[in-house]
Amino acid sequence: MSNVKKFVFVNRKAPYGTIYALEALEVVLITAAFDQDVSLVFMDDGVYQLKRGQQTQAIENKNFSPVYRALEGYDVEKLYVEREALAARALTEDDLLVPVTVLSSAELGALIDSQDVVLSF
Amino acid sequence: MSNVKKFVFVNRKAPYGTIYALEALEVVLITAAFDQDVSLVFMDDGVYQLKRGQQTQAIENKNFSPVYRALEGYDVEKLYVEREALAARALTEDDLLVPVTVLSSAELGALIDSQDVVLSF
Amino acid sequence: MLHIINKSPLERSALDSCLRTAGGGAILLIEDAVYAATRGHAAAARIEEALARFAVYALTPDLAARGVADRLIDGVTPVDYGGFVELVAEHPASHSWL
Amino acid sequence: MLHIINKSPLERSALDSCLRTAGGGAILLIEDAVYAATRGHAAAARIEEALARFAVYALTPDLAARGVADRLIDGVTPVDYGGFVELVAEHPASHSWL
Amino acid sequence: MKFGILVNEGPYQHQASDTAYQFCKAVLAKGWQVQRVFFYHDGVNNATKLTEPPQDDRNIVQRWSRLAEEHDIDLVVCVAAALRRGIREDNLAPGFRISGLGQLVESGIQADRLVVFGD
Amino acid sequence: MKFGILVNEGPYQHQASDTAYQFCKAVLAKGWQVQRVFFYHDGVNNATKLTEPPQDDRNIVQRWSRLAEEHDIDLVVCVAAALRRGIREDNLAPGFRISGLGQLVESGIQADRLVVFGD
Repeated sequence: MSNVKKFVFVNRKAPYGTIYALEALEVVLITAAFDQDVSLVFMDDGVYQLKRGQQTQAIENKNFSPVYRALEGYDVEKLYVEREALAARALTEDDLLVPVTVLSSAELGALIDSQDVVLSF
Repeated sequence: MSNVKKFVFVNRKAPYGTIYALEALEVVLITAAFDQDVSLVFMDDGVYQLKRGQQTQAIENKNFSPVYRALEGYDVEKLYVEREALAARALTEDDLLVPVTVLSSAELGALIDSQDVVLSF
Repeated sequence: MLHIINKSPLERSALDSCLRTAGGGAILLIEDAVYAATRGHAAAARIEEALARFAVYALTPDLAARGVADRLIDGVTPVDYGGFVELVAEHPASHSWL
Repeated sequence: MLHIINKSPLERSALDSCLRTAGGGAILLIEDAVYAATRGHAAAARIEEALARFAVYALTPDLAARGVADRLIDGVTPVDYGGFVELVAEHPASHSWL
Repeated sequence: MKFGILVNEGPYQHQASDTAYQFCKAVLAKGWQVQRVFFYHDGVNNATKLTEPPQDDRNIVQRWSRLAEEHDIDLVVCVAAALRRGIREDNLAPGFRISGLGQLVESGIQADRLVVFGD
Repeated sequence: MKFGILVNEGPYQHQASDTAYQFCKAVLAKGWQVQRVFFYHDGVNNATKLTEPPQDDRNIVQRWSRLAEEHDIDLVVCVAAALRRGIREDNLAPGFRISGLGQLVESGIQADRLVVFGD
């Protein structure tokens, strides 16, 4: 197990305005394939990545939000969402595509502190 | 004179962190060469473009701040700086490389409103 | 003047800079800026205040992509790309607050 | 944890997000973030408060490029690229707040 | 009515090029004219013919090329910005041409409206 | 001590690639090791051999190539991000190689520290 590290992916950007959310997911999947300990954090505008009901036909972009639902199949099950970020955007857990653990900003900070590798896009 | 339009360049970004300030200057020079009516607005972090004493050796980037001093030679003489932006950054006119007209946010807004073409980078 | 904002109001200062500077005209929210016009959002109050001075529009394709088309605050007019083009045509100039 | 911030505090939310979330450790200001640590800047008070919880550093080459090396607020330690590398080495992990 | 368009960011990384493209299509759908699309800053990266996006994603470069072909639209890449970023005649996609910043200023003068898309 | 580096933005538009380069030089100056530099997102644009910046400006791509040659540093460009943006073997500068995202994860596992540079 000496080759297992704790990777946390900190998602702070909205989807579609930039590609970071999509390309971050690609790294998450590969990291899981390497049997690493993977956590995802969604804070700031990153919580919008998990918003239900994304319909991208009119912007002619690919709707990649179903990939978050598929993460479980890759054993990526630790998804943490910032309570303050949801509140500032009038979102609740019911608005999200997938089950998540909601944490306070301070709890999220402590969680990130406990990781070996922090990737933020 | 029907081919003379009023172009305003709205500079809101700091130098060096991104290339926008430098490449905006290149457009300013060409627009002046086309004998258009050119104004430059510096607001938000854009006021830092005019800060005296930029020393770029250690980041190994080109110090392009002398170009602002050369603008007068291209008949680019209308430089407007936002008073509120200077204040928020503890800057005064003495900190700037070139003589400018300092305007309030509202005055700047009115000035931009009076232009034909607004280019913001 | 048509003010075009494409940045999230909680990530960047573009919307605030526009509201601080511009006296009036129209504001069109596109891309990540559309979140500003959603009910209950921390920036929604700024948009509601702005409605006194500006006509405010939001781009429907961007609202839909982000799953928030059903949350547009009252007073903000949804437009599609055709409406975007018309807004540009109706105003003598546009200012993209990048 | 070493928190690396590279965004202007008046343009982007990165510094505020870091300060809201992180309990302690070190903060290194680089690129456009160095303005936050200049005397009298609207964000300087936030940095001064942060000094109670964090060791705060600012990258000298970026301060010099921007002409503000002589304005660094008290309590913030200037470092060069070598110092940047040492900070990364001294902390078990780094978090770039992009 | 004639519209000039300025695109300041490359494909995929930011939505700017997508939005500019949809805007151009909507201009044409109204029977109006796209006088020119000028690519500046990283926007020049929209002009490389070497992109190969995943099958299930849009092909941004090809979309611009097709729009240019079908509607005879002038797609101009800034030479200085292009040299800095490795865009040359060799790797230029169909419908794009490389020229100077004067072409952008000309758009500002000749078009009825100039609209900027960027980050 | 071994450092892995991740670069998420292209040359010139953002300072990220410059800062990452200076960081690598400082690592080497201390006698430490740069285990790998991984280029992702628009960072892949650092790998094009076709850039030709103005004479009085730095040549970011060549600097990376030279660093790789002089210090035997592994410069890896993400294949998926590269295809999306038109970076291929044809236009790859010396010292760079194209490979998968697994190389980034490997950096995270094998390097003592992974440092991210972006926008």
